[in-house]
Amino acid sequence: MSGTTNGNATYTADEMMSIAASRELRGGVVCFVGIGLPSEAANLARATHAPECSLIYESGTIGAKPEVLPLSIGDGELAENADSVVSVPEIFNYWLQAGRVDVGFLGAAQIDKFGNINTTVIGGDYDEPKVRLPGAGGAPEIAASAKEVIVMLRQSPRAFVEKLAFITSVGYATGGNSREKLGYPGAGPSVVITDFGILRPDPETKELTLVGLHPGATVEAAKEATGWKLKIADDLETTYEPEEKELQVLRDLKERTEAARKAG
Amino acid sequence: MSGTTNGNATYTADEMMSIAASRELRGGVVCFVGIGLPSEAANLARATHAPECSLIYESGTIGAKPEVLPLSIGDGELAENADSVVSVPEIFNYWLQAGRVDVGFLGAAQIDKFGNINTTVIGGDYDEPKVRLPGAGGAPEIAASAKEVIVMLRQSPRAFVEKLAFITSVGYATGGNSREKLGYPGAGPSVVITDFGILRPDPETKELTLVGLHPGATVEAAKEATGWKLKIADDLETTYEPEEKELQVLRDLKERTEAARKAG
Amino acid sequence: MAEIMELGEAVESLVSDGDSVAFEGFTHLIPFAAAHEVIRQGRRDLTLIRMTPDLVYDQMIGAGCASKLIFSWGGNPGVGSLHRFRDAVEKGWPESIEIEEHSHAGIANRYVAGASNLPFAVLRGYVGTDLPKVTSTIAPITCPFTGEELMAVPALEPDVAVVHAQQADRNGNVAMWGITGIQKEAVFSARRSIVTVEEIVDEFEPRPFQIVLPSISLDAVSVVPNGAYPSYAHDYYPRDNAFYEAWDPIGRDRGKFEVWMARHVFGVEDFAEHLRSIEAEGMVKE
Amino acid sequence: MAEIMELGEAVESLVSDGDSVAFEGFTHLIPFAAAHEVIRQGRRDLTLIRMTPDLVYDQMIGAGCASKLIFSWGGNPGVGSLHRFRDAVEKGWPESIEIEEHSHAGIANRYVAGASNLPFAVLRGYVGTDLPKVTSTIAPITCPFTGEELMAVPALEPDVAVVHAQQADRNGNVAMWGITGIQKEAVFSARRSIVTVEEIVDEFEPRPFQIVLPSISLDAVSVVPNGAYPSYAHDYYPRDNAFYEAWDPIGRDRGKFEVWMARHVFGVEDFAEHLRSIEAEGMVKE
Repeated sequence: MSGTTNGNATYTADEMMSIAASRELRGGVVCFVGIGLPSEAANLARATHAPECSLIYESGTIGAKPEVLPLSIGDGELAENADSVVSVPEIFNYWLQAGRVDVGFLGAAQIDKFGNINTTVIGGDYDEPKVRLPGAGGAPEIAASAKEVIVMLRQSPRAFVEKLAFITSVGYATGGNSREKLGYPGAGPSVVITDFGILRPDPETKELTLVGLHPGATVEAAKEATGWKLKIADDLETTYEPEEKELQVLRDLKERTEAARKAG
Repeated sequence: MSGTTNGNATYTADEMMSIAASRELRGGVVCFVGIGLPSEAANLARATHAPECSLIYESGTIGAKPEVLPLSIGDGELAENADSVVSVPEIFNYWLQAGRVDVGFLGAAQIDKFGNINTTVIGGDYDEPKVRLPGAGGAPEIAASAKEVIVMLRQSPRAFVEKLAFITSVGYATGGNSREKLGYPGAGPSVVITDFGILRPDPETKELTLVGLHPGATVEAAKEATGWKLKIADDLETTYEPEEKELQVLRDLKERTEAARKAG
Repeated sequence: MAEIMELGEAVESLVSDGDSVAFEGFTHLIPFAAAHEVIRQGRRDLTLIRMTPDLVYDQMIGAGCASKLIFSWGGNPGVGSLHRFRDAVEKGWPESIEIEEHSHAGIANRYVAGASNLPFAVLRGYVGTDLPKVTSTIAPITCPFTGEELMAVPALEPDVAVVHAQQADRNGNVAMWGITGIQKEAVFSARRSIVTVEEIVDEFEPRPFQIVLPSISLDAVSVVPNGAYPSYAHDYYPRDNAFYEAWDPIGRDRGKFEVWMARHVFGVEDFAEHLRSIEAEGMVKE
Repeated sequence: MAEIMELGEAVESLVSDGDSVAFEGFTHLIPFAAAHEVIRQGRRDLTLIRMTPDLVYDQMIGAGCASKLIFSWGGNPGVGSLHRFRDAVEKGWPESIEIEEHSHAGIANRYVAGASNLPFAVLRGYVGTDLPKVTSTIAPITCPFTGEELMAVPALEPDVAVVHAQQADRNGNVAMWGITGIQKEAVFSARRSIVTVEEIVDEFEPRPFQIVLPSISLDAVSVVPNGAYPSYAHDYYPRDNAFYEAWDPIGRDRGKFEVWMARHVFGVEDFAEHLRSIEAEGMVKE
């Protein structure tokens, strides 16, 4: 997806994706944030409509208030103005597993139609993979224990696949009520935000269904970018275009981040 | 037992007991200290021949250096100059259970011939006891996991009993190699210090045997103060009398403690 | 997210008859003020949980708030017995009380399991002692990797945890330092929590071994100066050892206890008045 | 009790061929200096353990120190892949490396079990993922009280833990603050430990969220200023993001990697010389 124009400004599909994802974060929630796109969207939410949301990074920072986007889950920026900094076991046991996280915000390398995620290997088999990805990190337990999960990734046939090479983190397992049978406390992925639009699980089958299109995106293009036969909601909506303030805050944040990255 | 005189000064049997116990603590050891008599002896050791020993109290203070004797395991005095203060789970899991404690220093209400300890109930049965004691506290795991255990208590037929009303903390269980079968990491009580003398386990049977008498005490009196038929070592030794410095340091410590207790 | 509110309101809305409640504090920062408020509001049938029940549980048990006690060491530290506790256990006065007894390590790990949303914790202990004979919440468990046998204890998940701390900030984050014992685990294991604090500050200064309970982990924060008296608050006030000694003859006698409670707990509006009331009778050290 | 000694001596006496070694640090305080010393001393057949293996393990794996890696997330944070790690896993260069892969929560709890001298830890996780299919150190366990089924993971008990911290005092107590990750558990789970520090101070100042590793829990403390470079030391120096980016093309190419290692790691005496050496080629940010 490339850029689009609204009344005020041109914006890119990536910007639309981050803004759409940030809108999913309600004020006051406790959000466990993955690095990269999720961190961008969560901090955009904090700087716009959800200043009260509390960001947790797996390095142990609670109530992190970064001025620039962290490059890693352990940047000093995260500890600087945090409400608390605790050990890694404490974050995973006393916070995540304990059910204190309202929203888990994840990225992914691959996702399937039931919102299961792969961040381990692609191609070949596990012992001799074509591509060795970084691995699980905090994702499996975020997917298991956060009350709900928001996933962000760019839509393409390589990323949205019929069958994952490896299930690193569980979404709705094989669909229907199969996740419930696994006994996880969290409800699973409530939404997947892409550069094309917004997917939500069907209430019954739990299959990810396109419920919203970003301005300029088409159903046909979204279908082509999906490795399975993508279901489309009857009442497909169109995402509100980025507001001027959203765009400005996002761009400021990215500029500050780039400047800090070069400087320090 | 009442007082006795040496060349320099009169001292009480309790003073002799504390001094004898303090001498058991070698320099440089990590010592997990119970409140009361053990704390008195451990701090006497630290103030005399073992300044390098590291005192741990179950409230979480590591390397505590109290100027006055704490009344409880959680006195502020213990945190003031400690090397570190950690949580209670950390003290029990990362320190005691992990095998980082060389010496556990315990008091007791009752002890049997195999060094098992009762601090729970006396008389009647558990549900309707004659005397309800404070309970286990940290003692069972100190007895289980400290590399060795030193026990201090005044000798009397009510305290040194043939059969405990309740086994709160395990010494040598039923003697012989029965402790080993329980799988505990620590070796068990290496010595019991009383106001009469010093008892150590027989290397084979593990039965506590009188190996030392304090000056002025007699074998007969010690036997009478014991609720089982007390074994006496062939080479029974006599405890060295308190040195002037030991007495002086002990009395200073107790005076400072009393003054602090009244003041604050 | 913690709401900053009056202690009376916090107890009213968060503690109910029949609840399991953990008032924690390891000699330091014992939440006396909150316990008095619970006594005054007449809560009944509570399951009291605490590693080291001391005077404050003696008072609650003697006042008839409790039907069960889960604990690991019950005494008046440095003084002797808890006579109200013993009277309830030994003679069933004012009513009989069920006890569930563990070691410190056992209770500590039960809180850790509760804080971690696990149904049980594992430890090396209890084997060969009489505790498993009298306490049903101890069970063997086998390591699936080594075959070793250890002991398991079930998670503690109190309905309410109550602790006292030195400071809160205006957002309801709480800072505590000195000996912080098991307080974090008690709060994290509980469904609801009340924290009383000495004062509210604009910003926390760094202190040695300070812990912070983030506002989002708490329900109510109430300001009660001297709220841990007669225990101590590190850097605020020392322990009043004289009070602990003075308690012994009061706690020893049912009549004296009832008179004292009527005058100094039931007969006052709040903890500030309690302190003035005992001070007037020479019980508070200058 | 920690002995304060030269890093070369600490590695010489405490790290042997075939050891399992955990160099921990969660982006912050990564012990680069100690890892370089291990590389320089030519250790082989190590089992490397780390939640977040990054550049420093890329260097060790590429240099042929490791026969096994136990980990939960391996990447160049903010940049991309670890090419030496991938080359070993995907193509067996310079030798094939066995991997044992967990989630962060799994490894964290394995360290906690090791630090607690327990054979295993319990957590809610792994169910429904493919990790149990490829990782044998995950097994179901049943709660003896509720009958619930959970997952167990075996304790990690490294032969050696290596971490970097800001300060030690003259007795060898170590202070660390900012993000302290899993370092305490790594040190406590290990049989032996080496801590490198930025400096030795007379007394620690209180810092927010500071932890102290008491001297009696450590074996060797070595002073290595900038010893965590190119990662950062909170309140000492920032992360050199440019280095992480510059590493990508070096790590991507076997030849470039070997030249770089020969020049900047094998070809220098110590970490101070390493820093001068890369600075001379414009790789250290001012």
